[in-house]
Amino acid sequence: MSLVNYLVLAGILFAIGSAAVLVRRNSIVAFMGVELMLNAANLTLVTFARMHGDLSGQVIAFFVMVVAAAEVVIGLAIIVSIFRTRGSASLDDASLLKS
Amino acid sequence: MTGLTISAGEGVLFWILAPLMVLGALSLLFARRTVHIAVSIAGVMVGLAVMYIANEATFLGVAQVVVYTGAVMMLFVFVIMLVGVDSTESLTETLRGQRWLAALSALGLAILLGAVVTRAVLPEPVGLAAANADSNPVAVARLVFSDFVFAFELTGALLITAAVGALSLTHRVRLGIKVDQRTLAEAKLKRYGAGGDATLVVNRPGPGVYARHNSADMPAVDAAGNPVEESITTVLRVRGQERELPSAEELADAGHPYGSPAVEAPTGTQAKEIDA
Amino acid sequence: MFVAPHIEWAALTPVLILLGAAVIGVLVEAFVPRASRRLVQLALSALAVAGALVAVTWRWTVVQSSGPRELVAGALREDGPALLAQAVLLVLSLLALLVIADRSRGEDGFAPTAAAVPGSEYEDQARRAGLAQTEVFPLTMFAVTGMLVFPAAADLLTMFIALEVLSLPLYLLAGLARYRRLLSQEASLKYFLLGAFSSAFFLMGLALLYGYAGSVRLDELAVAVPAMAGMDGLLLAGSALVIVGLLFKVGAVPFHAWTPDVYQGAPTSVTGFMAACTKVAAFAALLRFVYVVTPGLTWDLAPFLWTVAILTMVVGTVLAIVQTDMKRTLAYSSVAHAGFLLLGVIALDERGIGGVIFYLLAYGLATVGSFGLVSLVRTKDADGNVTSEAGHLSEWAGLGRRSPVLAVSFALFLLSFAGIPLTAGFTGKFAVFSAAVAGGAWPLVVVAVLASAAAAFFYVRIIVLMFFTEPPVAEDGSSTTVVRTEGLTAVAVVVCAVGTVLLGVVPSAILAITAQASKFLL
Amino acid sequence: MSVDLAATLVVAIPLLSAGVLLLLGRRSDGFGHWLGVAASAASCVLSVLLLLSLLGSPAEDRSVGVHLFSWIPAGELSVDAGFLVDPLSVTFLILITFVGTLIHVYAVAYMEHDDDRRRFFAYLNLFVAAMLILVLADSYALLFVGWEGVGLASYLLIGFWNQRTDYAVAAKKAFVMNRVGDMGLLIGMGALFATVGSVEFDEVFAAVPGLSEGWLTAIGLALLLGACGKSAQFPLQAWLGDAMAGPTPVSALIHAATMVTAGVYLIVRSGPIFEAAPTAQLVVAVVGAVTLLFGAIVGCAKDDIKKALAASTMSQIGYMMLAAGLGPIGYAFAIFHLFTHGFFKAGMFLGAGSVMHGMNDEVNMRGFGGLSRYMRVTWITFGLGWLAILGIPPFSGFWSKDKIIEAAFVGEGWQPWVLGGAALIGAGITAFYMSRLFFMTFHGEPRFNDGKNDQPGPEQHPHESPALMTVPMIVLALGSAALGGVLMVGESFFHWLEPVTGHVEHHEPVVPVPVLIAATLVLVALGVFLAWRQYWAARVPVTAPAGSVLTRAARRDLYQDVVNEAVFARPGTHLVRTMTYADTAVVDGAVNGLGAGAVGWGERLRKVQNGFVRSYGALMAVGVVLVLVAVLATRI
Repeated sequence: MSLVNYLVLAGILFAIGSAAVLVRRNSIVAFMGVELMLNAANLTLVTFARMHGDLSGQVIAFFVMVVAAAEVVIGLAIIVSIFRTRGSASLDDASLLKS
Repeated sequence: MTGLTISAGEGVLFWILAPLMVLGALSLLFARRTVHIAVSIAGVMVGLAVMYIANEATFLGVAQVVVYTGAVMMLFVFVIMLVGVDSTESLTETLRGQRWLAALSALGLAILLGAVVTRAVLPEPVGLAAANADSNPVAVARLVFSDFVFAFELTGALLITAAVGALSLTHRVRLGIKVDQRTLAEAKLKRYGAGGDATLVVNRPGPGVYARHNSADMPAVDAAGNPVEESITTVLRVRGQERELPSAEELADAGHPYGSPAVEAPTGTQAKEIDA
Repeated sequence: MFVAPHIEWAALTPVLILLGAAVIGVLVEAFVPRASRRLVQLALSALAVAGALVAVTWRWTVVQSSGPRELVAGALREDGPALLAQAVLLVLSLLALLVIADRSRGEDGFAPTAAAVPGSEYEDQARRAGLAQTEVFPLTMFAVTGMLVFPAAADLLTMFIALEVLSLPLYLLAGLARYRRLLSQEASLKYFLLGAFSSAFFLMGLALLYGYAGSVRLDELAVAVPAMAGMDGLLLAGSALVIVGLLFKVGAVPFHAWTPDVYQGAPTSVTGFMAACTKVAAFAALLRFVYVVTPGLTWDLAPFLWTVAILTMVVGTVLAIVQTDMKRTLAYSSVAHAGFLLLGVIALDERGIGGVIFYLLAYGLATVGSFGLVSLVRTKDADGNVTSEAGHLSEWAGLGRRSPVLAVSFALFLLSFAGIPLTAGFTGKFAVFSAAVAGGAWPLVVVAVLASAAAAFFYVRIIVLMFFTEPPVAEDGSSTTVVRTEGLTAVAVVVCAVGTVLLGVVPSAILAITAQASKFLL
Repeated sequence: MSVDLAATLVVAIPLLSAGVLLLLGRRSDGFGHWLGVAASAASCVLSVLLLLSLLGSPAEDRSVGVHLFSWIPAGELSVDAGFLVDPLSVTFLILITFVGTLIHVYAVAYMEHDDDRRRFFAYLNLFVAAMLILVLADSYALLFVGWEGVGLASYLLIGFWNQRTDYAVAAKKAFVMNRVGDMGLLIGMGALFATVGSVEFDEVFAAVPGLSEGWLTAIGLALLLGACGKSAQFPLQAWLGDAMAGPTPVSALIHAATMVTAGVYLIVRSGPIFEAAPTAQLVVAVVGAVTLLFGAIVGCAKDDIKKALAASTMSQIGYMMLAAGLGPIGYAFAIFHLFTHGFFKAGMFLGAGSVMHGMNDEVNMRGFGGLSRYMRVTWITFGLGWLAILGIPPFSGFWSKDKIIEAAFVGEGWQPWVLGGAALIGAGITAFYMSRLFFMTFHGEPRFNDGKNDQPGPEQHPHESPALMTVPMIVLALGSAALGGVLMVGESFFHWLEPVTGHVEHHEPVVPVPVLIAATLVLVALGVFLAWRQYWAARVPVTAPAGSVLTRAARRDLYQDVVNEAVFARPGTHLVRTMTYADTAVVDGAVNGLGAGAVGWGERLRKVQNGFVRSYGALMAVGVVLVLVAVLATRI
């Protein structure tokens, strides 16, 4: 068992999160994918903090949580307001703007 | 510098948790029901919290449970309820090549990130025993309020923005006078007095009431045997989830008069008389 | 034991003023009666931005005399490029704020209340009741705060948080357009989702860099760059991801896809604000990261940065040519400009810093001015009701004869975009391109010159349209009209136009200042 | 008055006037045109003062630098704005302001019935100011400012009557083609920056000996591309004909006398670069030769009087280019021809405008004929211009064109024969098409309905133009007649230019000079004779609508025409057709192709912008993966 395992896990979670943004039409699910990506970055930070014996990684991860929480509020508010207008939270329905 | 020994227990913990977490994360790609996904992700978050604690980040582990599982994921679930809890999503892809691109980029990312960390000659882990001497929360707090105090203050702006934003997108000011029960009742009577229909005065019917159709998605039946659309809540109607009332003929043929679906159900109800 | 950090309050004044104004603005929403809210908010915001500008100027003189330094335990840097970018940012914000606050025919450009479902009766009521979404002002102030911190951020965490502080209000503001609510909300959703996506990449880059150096402070990263053997994969991947996050904000190809959609859907005044100001902030941060952390990586990052710069210039130009919507055309033109600006970043030449900042000022003035004008050109239906903006290019035909002043100033901004001499755009291109040549990036300069020559085509097409084409006759009797403003937009446009000309004819004073700022504190 | 002040004012006055006229708007409608004239005249007076002050100083001091301000201080690559007052620039000053002022006066009457006359004068003033900046600039950067300025003004003026779409299209075509040329100039400037580190004339020329020939050739060709765009030289010539859509005074000022000659100015000014790059220099000469034949042949085919004159301008500038490409021996001749051409061609354009004025804006020469009876002054002044361009001694054109033909025959190997031959044949064709133009317009039977004959169409009442129009024409005609001879007295003009063009020993052409002169005159006479036979002695067919009935006599004429055509015209027609084809298919095709290519790529790229945010996400994600691969390629 090595700390690298955590890092690889984080990489896998990050990739899965990014794929979710690309394949899921439901904006809420896509957004959860983004959240997963942020969490993967947090895991990386925490692991590196332990590796370097330096707590700032943990502190950064903590701030990321705060940022993510604020982002979630805004994001869900936007999704809800769009849902109220269109009756749908599908990303593919929001495709009026194009060239 | 003291090295770090990683206990065998931690290894076991990792190998149990990690596959579960990946599985949970994969629900993002393959599960159909949004609620299932949300719950799976909440599970992944808990898994992460455990890993944080294993990584000597006690404070963060607790914060993870509180912030993510407790607040963020609940907010997600709340919104999912709002937009339709049981809506399922068709997983057929409409954009040509999108799946391939997604698979390609996800695999690419995973391989590249994995390669970067495995190929790197990482330094010998130090561990946080020294840094956490005064307990992890205290040590983290010292850093937050010294080196990172500016970032800390700045997140305040973020939270205010979030609050203002959510409020302005969702909060409606009341325009005009407040309508209470009394004014409603008086208005109804007034309309009745002005020659309106008597049905204006009484309450509107609720949704279907009997037997197997006593659910919120079945419209009520009026005296003439027609469905009363307004009896179903707006939410269900908007989502298109109300059920169609079977026609009177169908029911009668099947020996199913209105409101009594089963043959063995008591007969002789009002509905039967109407039929006759 | 805990040692309370030393906080340089004086140096923080610009940020504090804006943050304070934003917070007070939120309180104003709560306590000031609706009738006077807008006026109070406008006065508060304008004063705050102006005050911050004064404060930045003061700090500039201080830094000139006592030299650059770090603030608040190394979270921020107070140095020439940061202060200069902040000054440019505040000037542009002030102008953009005037456009945002402007009301034509008694309406501002924002939905009466964002919570109303578009087309609902409630929305009608709100419109009749004269509601106004005055939260726009504190949100703008928060965005400006984030932008102000962004160029000065000396560690990646502060940079990340500043990025979010500037982005979140913009996600919201993008969804508040008064007309075409559906498009506006869609713009908001797209901007938000892609923005969050890109900040996840930025964060992963941050984490990798942390893993590399054990710190996210730019100066410690810079020190660690040559030292660590065996871990340069982390360093390179981390730097690339951080740069990708910043490139998203500046709208560089292939991270540009949000730009046209969001520019088109967002309220026009907000588009002007974010096109001009976000670019300043993001480029300033990009400059700091590239110039401070990556000089030792030139060889490894060059193929990536060169490709992105070329793609950005070419794709921006080519796609601008085929657009039919005014805001989209300007959006792609902004993509192309991001490409030109990247030249100054890639140059890794001291003059590049000053050049880029000058270019940003020139571009920002023309951008705020032109979007201000776009917000005034409206569609009028057969019954004479003035509604949304006239987006389609054909609707701009013949405008030169009906509103010569508007058309001439718009043409001036277009000429500046095109880089015609005696406009600010030319001087900016000159400064950036010559820095790139000096930095050895002359093949890029050749591409840039070709791209800007081709770009002139669509700018000229709009000028031809305005001056030499008959206005179209629509079947449904609709037509294009220019609405009168309260005057705020007019003030902003005039300032932008005068600035554009002055920076083209006598740019030496400003160039001298930007040249002084061409050094980052390490 | 000091040179500094005079040089500054000479530019500032028209610029200010343009600004005042544009800012005051309709309020200045009443006096705007006279303000424009006054500004131009003031510039002219100042130019004469500058000329006198230079003449008053010894020849070696006749180059004065005027520092204006530090324009773009960008470290080592700083650019200052400054003027260079020397014989070359002052020659241009005189040409621009003098001819310009006359044309301003003419335009007062010509544009009288236009509601936007004030705006027209504002643009004219703007043009004059920009053109003066172009010739006065002491660096390529400031020259470029003027260069773009004249482009803009020309563009505004071509599209002045913007009510008509085709005019607007013409304006756009001119701008885009010029833009291609400008790109050349920009690249040349960039190369100078990269190699010399400066774009100021004196520093560049001082650094020339230290540069490799490869760089110099590249720079020279880039500058030539710029010159071709501005001067309508092959292969960027297509816009000039279309530019005739603008009001006639514009054609006279911009598309005959001044702006289109800016390319020649650029080449002559950059002489030191071209002398060190013989290949580039040869290309200049070849471009000139090709264009002079091209323009002349096209001129034979045009029925639109202004387009025929435009083709002729193209051809004459070809002569100048050819001369400029011959090196120091040709510079002075190029400028000399440019100067005389400015007078006689402007005069002829004004004459064409006068004809149009009297003929309800008709431009088709097949609808003219016999106008000499109705407009005496126009006929005589145009005739003088005609004689000048033909190169009949002692009119201006003889002195200048003859010198170029002689110089073209100087040299070794194939060059003198090819270049000189082109110049010689060009003179013959010029005589043919200019005579054709002259005869078709002023001689023969009237081919319009004058109320007495049976020609179809509305009745025309040709009449002489007002004095405001005829006086400038008379002045220019005097110039056409005498200027060349006067300036040739003691070769004073060449001595005057010597500080810039350098003193050149006389070279003997491969054919003796008297033979050349004789050959030229014989060819010219032949050209005139052919034109006379076809367009004066014979009846010129009116290109009437298809199916019109021709009389017996006309049929006989037609028969003659067929013969004429078989012997002379058919090969010519084929050539013309080929040229026209090359013009439309190849050049336009290339320009359009470039545009279409961009549009095509745009359409393809556009598909990526399909509105689906997930596609944008995919673009980003794939981008990130590629970036990581590129960055890590060497490490993993």
